[in-house]
Amino acid sequence: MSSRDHTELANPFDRSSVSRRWWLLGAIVTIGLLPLVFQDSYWRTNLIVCALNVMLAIGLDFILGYAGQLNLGHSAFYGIGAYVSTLVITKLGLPFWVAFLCGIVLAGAAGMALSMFAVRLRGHYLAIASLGFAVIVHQVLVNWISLTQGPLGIYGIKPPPEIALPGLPVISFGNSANMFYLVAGFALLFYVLLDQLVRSPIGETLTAIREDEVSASSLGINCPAWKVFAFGAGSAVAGAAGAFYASSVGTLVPDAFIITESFTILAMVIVGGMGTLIGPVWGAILLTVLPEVLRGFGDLRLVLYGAALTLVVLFMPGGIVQAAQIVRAQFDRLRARLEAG
Amino acid sequence: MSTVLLQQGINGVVLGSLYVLVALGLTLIYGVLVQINFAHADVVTIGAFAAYFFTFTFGGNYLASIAVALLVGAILGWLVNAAIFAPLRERGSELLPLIATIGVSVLLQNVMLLWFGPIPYAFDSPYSNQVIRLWGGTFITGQNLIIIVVSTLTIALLYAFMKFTFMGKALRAVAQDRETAGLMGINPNHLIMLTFVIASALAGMGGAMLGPILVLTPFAGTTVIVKAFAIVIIGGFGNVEGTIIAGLLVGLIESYTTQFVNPGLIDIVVFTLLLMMLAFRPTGLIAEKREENV
Amino acid sequence: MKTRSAIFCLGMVAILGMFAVANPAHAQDKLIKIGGLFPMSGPGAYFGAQDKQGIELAIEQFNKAGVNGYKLEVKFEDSACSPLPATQAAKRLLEQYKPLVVVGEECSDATLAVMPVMEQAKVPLLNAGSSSIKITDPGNPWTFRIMPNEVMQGVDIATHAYKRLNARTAVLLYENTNAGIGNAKVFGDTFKALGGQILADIGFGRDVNDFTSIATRITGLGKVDVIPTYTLEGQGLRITQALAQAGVTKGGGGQSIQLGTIWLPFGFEQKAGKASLGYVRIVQFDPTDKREVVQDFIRTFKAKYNQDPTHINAHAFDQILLIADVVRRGATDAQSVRDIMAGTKNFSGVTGSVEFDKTNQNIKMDTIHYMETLPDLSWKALGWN
Amino acid sequence: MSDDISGRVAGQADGRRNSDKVLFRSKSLNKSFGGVHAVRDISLNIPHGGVFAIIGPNGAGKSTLLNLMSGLYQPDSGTMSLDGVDLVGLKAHRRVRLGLARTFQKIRLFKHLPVLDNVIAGFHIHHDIPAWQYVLQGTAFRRDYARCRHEARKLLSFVGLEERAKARAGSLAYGEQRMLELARALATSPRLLVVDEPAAGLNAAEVEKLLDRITQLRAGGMTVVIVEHNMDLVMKVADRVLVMDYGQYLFEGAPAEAQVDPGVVAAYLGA
Repeated sequence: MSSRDHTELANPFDRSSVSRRWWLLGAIVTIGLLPLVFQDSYWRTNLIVCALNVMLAIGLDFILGYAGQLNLGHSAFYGIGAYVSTLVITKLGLPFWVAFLCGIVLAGAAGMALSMFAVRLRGHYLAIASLGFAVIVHQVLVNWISLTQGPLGIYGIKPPPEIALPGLPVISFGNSANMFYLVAGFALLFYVLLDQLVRSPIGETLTAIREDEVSASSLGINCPAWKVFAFGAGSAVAGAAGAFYASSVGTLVPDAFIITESFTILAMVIVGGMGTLIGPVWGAILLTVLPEVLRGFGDLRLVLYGAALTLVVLFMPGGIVQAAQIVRAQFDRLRARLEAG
Repeated sequence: MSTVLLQQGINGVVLGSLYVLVALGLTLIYGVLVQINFAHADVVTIGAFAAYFFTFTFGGNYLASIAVALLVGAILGWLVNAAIFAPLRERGSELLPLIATIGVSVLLQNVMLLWFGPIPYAFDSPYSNQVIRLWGGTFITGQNLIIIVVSTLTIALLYAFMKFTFMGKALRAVAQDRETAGLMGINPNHLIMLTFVIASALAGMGGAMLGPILVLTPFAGTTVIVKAFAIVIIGGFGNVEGTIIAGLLVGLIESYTTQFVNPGLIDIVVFTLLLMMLAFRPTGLIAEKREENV
Repeated sequence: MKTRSAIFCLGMVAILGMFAVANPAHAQDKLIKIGGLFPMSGPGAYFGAQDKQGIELAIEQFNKAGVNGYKLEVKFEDSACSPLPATQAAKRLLEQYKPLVVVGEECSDATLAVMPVMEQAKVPLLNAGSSSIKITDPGNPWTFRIMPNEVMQGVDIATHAYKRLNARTAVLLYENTNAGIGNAKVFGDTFKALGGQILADIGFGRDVNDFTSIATRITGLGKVDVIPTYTLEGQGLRITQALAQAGVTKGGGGQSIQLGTIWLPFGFEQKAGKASLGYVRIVQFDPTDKREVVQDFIRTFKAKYNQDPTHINAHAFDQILLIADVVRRGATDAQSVRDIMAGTKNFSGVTGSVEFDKTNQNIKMDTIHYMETLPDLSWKALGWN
Repeated sequence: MSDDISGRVAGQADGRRNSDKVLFRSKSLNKSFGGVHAVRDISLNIPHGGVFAIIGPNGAGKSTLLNLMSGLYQPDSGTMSLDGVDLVGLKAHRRVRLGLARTFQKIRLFKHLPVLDNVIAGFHIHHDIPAWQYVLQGTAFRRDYARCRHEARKLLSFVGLEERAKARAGSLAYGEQRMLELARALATSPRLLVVDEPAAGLNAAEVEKLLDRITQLRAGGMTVVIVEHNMDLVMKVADRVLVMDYGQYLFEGAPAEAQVDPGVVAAYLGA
């Protein structure tokens, strides 16, 4: 470890704004091509789930990796987004996009409320408080049957309404490719938004809070307010994911948002590389696709999953990003040696 | 009605004693290491399975199986510390060990699922269906009586150990201030290992006694652990007395919630209490004043 | 640090390498491919493990001789008892394995989520484990259910409780799941309509461990005639014991009778012991049934697995039995499996006979057998249907 | 006793005959922890400009006083004001906006962040661009971004760390970390800079360098408060000293007078 401390810090994904534009273009092209490569509805569903998980992971990373808030209850905001957006449509009869907004706003508000409530708490206290919050949200979804249908579930939730632009063919989201474009488009939008934020002084402020709150406040940083902001932003993104979950899966039951779901999201952030935004994206993709590919292993699947999570923490705590750094360093060294000799 | 209320009190105390056994381990670990161990739940489960196989496959005595589970728990504690916490300690992160133990927990649960299968084991001790009549029409089962007696004894022993032995005092010293342990001439790594072994032994033993009460599947421990976390917080992280009181409190809340509201709402009640506690008294039931040194 | 990362990389390579061998190709002639959607991981694996046993036994038997010149083949996917994993598993099965028919899921949520996927792919789904009424009401032309739904069971048992057991007061005990809530509600509604009284409505989560408090609460409710209980084996066992210990049920010297539908397996009474005395419940698999198909099943099951079959094993077995019957009657592709299955009449399986109505719900009530537990823990057939 | 002290302090302030010259003013500050009365009835007036030293033996309550000033603790009783603005009840981060900055006795850097980023974090209160610029990152944002980095590098070169801008702060040598903390505090552009035991753990050359920078800051018109238990150190730079012992006022005046004050001498010899 110590040998690395003296080296200059370099993030392989930290690029100038010009090359960031190329990366963005690459991401858009990739998103555009993916449903064409994966034609069957099974893989397209996986793509949508990937996009949902990317949203969840970057939202959690913003809270956890940047603001340093140990949030073990991310599934709660996911669930709030899903249920609020669905109930606003079914109970109030409002259009999807209004409901979508409500889902985001309420999930964000819940995140802010939890954060305000727990503003004095740090570290493990917050971890358990957020865990408790997730248990409460899940139990309310289970028990408030008159509103949420509880475990009886809500079925037949419709995909977002068709978009009919003049002069263009009607875009229907019953089509899995279009649904993927929608969800992935939003995932990309949220990614770019959060990325801009973390590259702005807000990112510096949040990392300062993560590193040392007392120091941060000695620099004029209003730590409680920024923590509330980070929590709100991260959970609002989870709320958006929840709204898309409901409209793409079509079925809602409270058990989709149990606390183990929080752990899964957490694993994505860690495996990808906490404290970088791109890491959790890769972590989400890997941990969504991996279990599907591992289906051939049957019962061994979750054993491998658990083992992988433990091993990553033990041997590669920076996750995929750290692995990429090491590979890059090795590559550079090799190239230097070749050029020299 | 008064019989019912009294009976619910007894039920609550039984449940609370069990929670205390599980939560005490978490508190001890937290006190010394300031780390959360999610795999604690699986030590409970494995303890229960160890007791089950000892009594049913090998025909052992149930009371002896409690000791076996204690041993199994102790070994597991040693393993978890050696494999996870010790290597991660240098990094000084709050989060990494926590996540590693979540990984270990998923791993253990699914290995157990492979070995033991998902069908619940019917683990009845010879005392499970023994009903002992008490005053005023109340009763307690033999198993529950064992739980109360063994828990009380264990807690008393632990207390005596912490108060009167050198190692125990050193443990408390480390819990309060890690630097002083070094002054006492004790290798803090040994102390941490000891803590893990004691904590996990408690969990294993808890498992052996929970087995005949729980629905024994590879996921049995997880049903208790989240509540154990709540208890640890309500009692004040790292505070042994607080944990005991909080454990009993949660047990009583459960039985009276069942009586007057609905068992489906237990989690909501317990965790709302937890959040209230954190908001208004974040140091737990028994406050410890700590001055931040800057 | 360097060696550690090398080990890690090696491990990753090994895992990736294993994928390559994990998915062998399936290509054989004259094969009826059956997809199996069952929870194989998590707590729901309780069902999946037993379903797998019954299905594999049936397939092994049919493949000795073949059916109409076809061999049966099954591929299982873990649907995890949850909507999203279930739809993913279903899609994966449909895309990659291309079955003619799919059997499963157990949990109603998962089944309901899978149904539209199956309909879109035009592949029939045969269910034997989900009791929610929504599965066949309004119904879906591609989904069949061979067990009675929650309404059929609930109305039937509530009526019998009122009329034959002269029960006037009841306490509902159920797990807070789709099936638990649904079943309890049907019982409650029917019982109240008949003039009975529900004294308490107690739902609990699957993580509740201590039922003594629930039993204690019931002791304070006065005279309780029946206690319909909807929960799985694990919690069911603890409830029955707790009720007896608190002196509520006959097993503990009380007056109340526990009622149950098909949730509990055969052998439950042996595990619960004396506490289960007087328990009246519906069994869909009656091992004392003298029909040859039942006795053959029990014998071969014991021979293969060295244990007694449960109703879940039996239901799973019946699903394959019915599919084989449909193939025998000439089905060769998904459409013909669906059409021929819909016309099933007088099919006789281990759990009873099958005839589908317009919503593809089995309307035969001979799958419902009422049993009472005697002091020697054996069953007495009540012959109510 | 307490009347006597406050009278004397007030008298001295009056002696300057211009209360506007007082930047920081406190009256009868008290703070206890449990049974320990860490700060007892401290009144002090820190004039504009110059170096003001608070000295005293270990455990004299200097750090607690400093924490009261910076807002980490709130006083049990008493008043405080910075340039006429009441500080009591004001949170630490609000006081920074009034122009109060501090360093820590036990170094509290953002250890895992690069050196430059540590300083940049200090510009938190000086980003004068509208919020939407953070997302869209237009010209104003880029100008602000460049300005912060430019100024941060200037501050790093002021403390002699420009070469280490990209290193992890935790990897710096101890003395360098102290200097970095100073640079970070300076990034907030304080009017009143409070440095807590800046020389602790530094070698002679580093102390020399530190004192030189403080002298430069004073020359630039900044008011600097040094909290220090080493009396010899502050003699060179301080214009005025307050000596505390057991949480109480012991002496206030010129450094040279303090050295010969019998009470001060006794306290130091006794300690």
